[in-house]
Amino acid sequence: MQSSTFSQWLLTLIIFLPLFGAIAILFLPKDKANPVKWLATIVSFVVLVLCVALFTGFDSTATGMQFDVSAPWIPSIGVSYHLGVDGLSMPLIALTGLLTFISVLYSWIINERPKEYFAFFLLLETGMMGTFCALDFFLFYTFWEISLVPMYFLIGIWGGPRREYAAIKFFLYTLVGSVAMLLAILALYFNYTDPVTGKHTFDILTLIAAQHAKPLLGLAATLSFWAFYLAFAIKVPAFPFHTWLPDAHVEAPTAGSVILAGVLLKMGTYGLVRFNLALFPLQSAEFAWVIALVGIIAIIYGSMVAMAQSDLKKLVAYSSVGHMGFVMLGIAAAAAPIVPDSQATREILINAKVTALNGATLQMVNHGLITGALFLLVGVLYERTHHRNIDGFGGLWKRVPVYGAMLVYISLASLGLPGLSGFVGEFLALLGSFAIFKLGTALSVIGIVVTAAYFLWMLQRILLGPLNERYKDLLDMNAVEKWCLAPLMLLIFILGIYPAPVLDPVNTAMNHLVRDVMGLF
Amino acid sequence: MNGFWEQFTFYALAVLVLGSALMVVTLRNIVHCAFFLIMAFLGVAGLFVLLYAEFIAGVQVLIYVGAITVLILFAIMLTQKVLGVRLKQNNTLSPLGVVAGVSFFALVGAITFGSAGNLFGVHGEPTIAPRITTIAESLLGNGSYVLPFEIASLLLLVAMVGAIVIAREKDQ
Amino acid sequence: MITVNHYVLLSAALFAIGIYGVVARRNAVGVLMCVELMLNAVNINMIAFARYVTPARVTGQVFAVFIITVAAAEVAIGLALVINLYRNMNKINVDEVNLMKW
Amino acid sequence: MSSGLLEYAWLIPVVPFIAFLIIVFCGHRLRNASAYVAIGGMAGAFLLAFPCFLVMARGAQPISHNFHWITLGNARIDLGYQVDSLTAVMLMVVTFIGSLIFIYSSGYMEGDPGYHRFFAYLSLFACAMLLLVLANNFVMLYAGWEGVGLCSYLLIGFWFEKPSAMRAAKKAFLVTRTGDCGLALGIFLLYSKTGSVSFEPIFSAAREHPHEIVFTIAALLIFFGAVGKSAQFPLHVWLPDAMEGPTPVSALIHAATMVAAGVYLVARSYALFEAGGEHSIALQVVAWIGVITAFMAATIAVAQNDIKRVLAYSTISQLGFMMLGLGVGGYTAGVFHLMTHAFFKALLFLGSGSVIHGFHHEQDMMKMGGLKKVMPYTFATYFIGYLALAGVPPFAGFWSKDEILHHAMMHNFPIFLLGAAAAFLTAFYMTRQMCLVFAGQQRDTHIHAHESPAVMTVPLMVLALFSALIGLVGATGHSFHHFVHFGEEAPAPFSVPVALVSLFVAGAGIGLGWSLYGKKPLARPEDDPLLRLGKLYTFLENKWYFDEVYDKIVIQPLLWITRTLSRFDQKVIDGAVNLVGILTIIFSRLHQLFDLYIVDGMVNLVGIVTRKIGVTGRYLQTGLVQGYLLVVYLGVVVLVVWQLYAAK
Repeated sequence: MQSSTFSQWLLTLIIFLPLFGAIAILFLPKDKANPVKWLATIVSFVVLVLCVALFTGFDSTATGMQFDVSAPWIPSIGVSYHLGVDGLSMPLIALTGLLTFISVLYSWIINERPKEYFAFFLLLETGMMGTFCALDFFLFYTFWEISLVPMYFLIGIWGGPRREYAAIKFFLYTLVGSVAMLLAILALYFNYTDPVTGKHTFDILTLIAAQHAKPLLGLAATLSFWAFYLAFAIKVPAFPFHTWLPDAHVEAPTAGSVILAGVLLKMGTYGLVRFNLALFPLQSAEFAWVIALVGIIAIIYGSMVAMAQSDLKKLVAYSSVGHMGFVMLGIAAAAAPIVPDSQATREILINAKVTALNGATLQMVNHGLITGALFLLVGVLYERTHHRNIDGFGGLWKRVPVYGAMLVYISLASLGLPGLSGFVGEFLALLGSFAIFKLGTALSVIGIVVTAAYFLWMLQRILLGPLNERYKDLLDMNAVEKWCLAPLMLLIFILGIYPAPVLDPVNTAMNHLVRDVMGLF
Repeated sequence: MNGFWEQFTFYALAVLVLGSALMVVTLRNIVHCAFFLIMAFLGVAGLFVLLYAEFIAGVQVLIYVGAITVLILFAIMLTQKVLGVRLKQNNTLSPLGVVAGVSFFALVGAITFGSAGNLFGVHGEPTIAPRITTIAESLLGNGSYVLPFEIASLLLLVAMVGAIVIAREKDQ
Repeated sequence: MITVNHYVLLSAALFAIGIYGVVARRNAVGVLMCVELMLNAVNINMIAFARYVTPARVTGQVFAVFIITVAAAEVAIGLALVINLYRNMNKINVDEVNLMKW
Repeated sequence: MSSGLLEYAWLIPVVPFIAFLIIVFCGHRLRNASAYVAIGGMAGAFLLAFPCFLVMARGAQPISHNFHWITLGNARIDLGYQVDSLTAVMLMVVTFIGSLIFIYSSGYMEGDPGYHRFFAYLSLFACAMLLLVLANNFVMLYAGWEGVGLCSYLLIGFWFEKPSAMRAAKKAFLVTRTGDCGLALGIFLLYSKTGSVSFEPIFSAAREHPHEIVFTIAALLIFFGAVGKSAQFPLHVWLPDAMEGPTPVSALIHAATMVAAGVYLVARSYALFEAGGEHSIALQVVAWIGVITAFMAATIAVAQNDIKRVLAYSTISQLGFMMLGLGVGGYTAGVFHLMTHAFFKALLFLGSGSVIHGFHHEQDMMKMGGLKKVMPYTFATYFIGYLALAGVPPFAGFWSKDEILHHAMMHNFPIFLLGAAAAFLTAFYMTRQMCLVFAGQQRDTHIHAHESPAVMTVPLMVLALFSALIGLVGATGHSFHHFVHFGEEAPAPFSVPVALVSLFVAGAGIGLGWSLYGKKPLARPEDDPLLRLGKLYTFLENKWYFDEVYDKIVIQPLLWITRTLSRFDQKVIDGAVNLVGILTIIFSRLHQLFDLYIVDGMVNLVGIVTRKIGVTGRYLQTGLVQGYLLVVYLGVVVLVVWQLYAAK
């Protein structure tokens, strides 16, 4: 059991330790890379340990926020320093800690301006952690934007040939959504007045409760809903706002891609669940079909487009679009209005909604693990061959068996093979969604087949067939690379077999959300 | 003094004053101008005598003729290097100067004659002849101009010092 | 009979000539001389009014004394300036001293 | 033996999995010893499964054990395993045949550089297959289902340097996965109806509400999955290509076990199929698909010259028979055929593997001939397998096929006719194969054939023994039927007229085959009497042009769509984004111009006017003091005049 002081400070530590690490890095000498790398590795490892402490100290049966901290910050405008985690954010925080540590470890190969690189990386971690922990809109928005800036520089400085274009596209695109969200936050802010003090507040929990007691109405509510949706849909990225993703991924450095795909995309879906569903259940129900449609299109469209890619990173990027489509579909199913009929009772349908959300959340975590690992593998290959053209390889498995086995393993996880974690999330999301959207879910199954097709085709062109003579001296994975991937692979396997450790808290939170928060409307 | 002589003296002095003044403003040689200026001052002093202001006339002669003109002559000498004798002494504004002078005269004339010879309601010649003691009393007596007088003396002192400072050669 | 009007007109004429001189002369010393003429014109007026308007109190004469004093001071300063000007710029024609021209 | 043994049934898949892990992590050090690990794992599984089978055979109650997996909403999702008679049969088939094939493989794969990799895959396959069989819920079944698909993919593509092998592997995985999606949708549908994924609640719900259309739809969706996995029409195209894999793989996965999983699935979910009654749409569909598959594959098998391809199509055909049996209400018959077929088809495949091995990896039957003398053991065992498949009593195939035909006749006469035709063709093409391979003289004399080592022939003999005798289990006393049908009494399966008919068609097929190929063995490939069929032969040889049609209507359009969508994504969607960007830039340029010329212009205008005024007005600053004086004078004059005249 954690002492109370420790649990009070845990989230603050998780968020700000990387920030202090980043500041400390700035004071290190510029010409020596190793102290910087050691410091970044140690800091991110400590954060990872803290995340594990959070994970183990989390009570997965309790609803509501845990480890919460609340202190007034700018009381005159109702801003408070309010942090807390529930079953939705806790797994994502743990994922962030893990992926950041692995990315930092992998980034030891970075030798160009390492000081700035690692400082940005740790700053990025602060932003991501804060986004998931914040329970105050002001705080949330601050962290949301903080996470944007280091990523912009990571892509823009350490990226590929078209890095400026990609970085600016990434930044502006996200910013457009953020601004829309800011307006919606202000709408909520001014809609609520504390009956006692007569003040407005940015506190998220208070605002959610207020939306229940005295909701925004009419056009204002619809517009706010869409504003939130826009911000998060761009981040996810949901069709048709997804085109920044392939560019950003292709240009980003490997570790940047890992974090981008593994964590930043989750901020979008996290927001959809946390804010759109909880704050606007009526609007969510009204427009659930739109979200579902977007999800289904993303699944089919993303996988179809991925199939046509010849750049390995683009392929993985578009596969992300497809995989996040499952998350969108799950969220849509949870949002949708339910009509009990003779075919299905209300209880089954509500359970199905929770199932869909569970699947969506699990899919977020799994996608983070799997796609993170995939990007690492792509990076490993790129590091050795300096190109990513799928057709330019061939028969590598014979030459690099460990790499081949890992790529096959991760690809299979990504295409949803049972026993590996990708399957559980996808399966649960579809299982729940099917009860709500029968035809749509049935259609999205096409995406599963196509996903399998392009992954197998990719494997075939890279690993199988006769060995391309250019790569007869290709080196297999070195120790660092193996140890970067090993924890991911292990987790993929464990969560594939027994997802309960992650799913239990998620289920508690989602059950609470669907029954107690959305159900009140 | 009877009327004829008075009139004769007045007109003679007027011609002297105005003629000399015209010479002052028109001659090219600045030294000649200075001498004509002396003539004009003397004429004005004569007019003062005609107006029973002997004290002032004396002052006029002493200060204007004796001091100021000498001062001017010194200045002319000091700046002699650039005093070409045949230099053009009028600038481009001289026509405007003529206009200004004539218009002033016309204006004053118009006022004077417009009042039908009754300017300030003065009629005839006063009978009292002022005495020098009256001036002394006005200047230095009780309820008089003692303060302005003292200030004027101070002004002179200041002007003298100032002139010395301004005209002094800077020692570098 | 000589009335005050005669003196006024005479002084006006002298003043007018002074105006012309002040405006038209190039030589700075000349300008000063014309200023003296104008002051004399004023003095004539002063004395004439003292004679015709306030013969008992001779206020005009008192003022004439002040004017003469001031004129002396003015000339002293003016000539000092002219000499300074000459020394610094080697010229005393006022239309040539045009540092303040646009 | 107590039924307590059943409690340890969950260990059965675990043992091969442990073997898999050992080989994966230590395989490069174990080298050839990895075969022993794998065989040990499989044999261990067999040793665990065998008592279970015996216990069940003695009439023990089926058991089912659950453990809490996850909670969804307020509903617990439990996973678990069950052992009932159907499971017990499948366990026996898988572990027993599996063990034999593992042993056989250790000889067949001798010297292959991927030796330990091969056994790792095989062990993983065994684990997945056993998981599939033991599952008491759809989630685990699906996991095993996909798992065997994966292993099939890996094993078909085992020689991945061969482009044809890797293409075949990919094809197999994708085609079966298409079917799997149907299964997944079926599971989703059942969950949305019952809120559960376990067999028991779902099946009892189906029994309680037999006329709900949901169950029929679910049954059809699940059947679609079975169609993919069991290579039924129209998703059968992957199985013949799968013969690119090593022959033991073909025997184990693509003949005996994995492809039978579809049949097992239909048998397992029979409650759903039955929900609409004995003539339910679902069962009709199953029967028709089965018989079409059986007939079509049989016709194709006739015209193949590759020894393994003949067997592959034969497998498809026999799987069709099983489906047919299930579809016409012959539940027991279908499962029975599954079991017998597993034995004799494994035997035939291993036999063909022995032939190929001895014939230096040449698979063209037209080059063979007269191998009877060189490979006596192979020939003898192969011959038993042949008789069993052709349906000659008392060998295994006769009994099960006869039962199926019997059910078909009672049920639906057109189906019976097609089935009988397929049986006739089966006998014919098998005779053709026997004669081409073993009779006459070797046609390609460059190859020096030899008999295979004992490690390969011994499993053949064991299998031959079972192929010969296992049919009798069903023939005598109906104990098998009683056993697999959950204790319910099946209708009497044996009738003399049907037996005569099936005997007759088998005899006719064999006779035709003998007269064409046996009496006078072919001397040259060009003498094949089938060539006289002309266009029909070409049609059959090209497998009814299925691959070409799929290529035209599925693959090429799909590729076209993906390319088009990709271009669409790049040009239209990304184009739109970039267009917005460009428009914004243009707009901002316009703004800039506006700002520069209008807004800033105003400011500058004020400046310019001021400056102009100044420029103009500075000419007043002549520097001529007298000019200023004049102005002062002018002002004085104006004031005076104003004072005198205007201000009065």
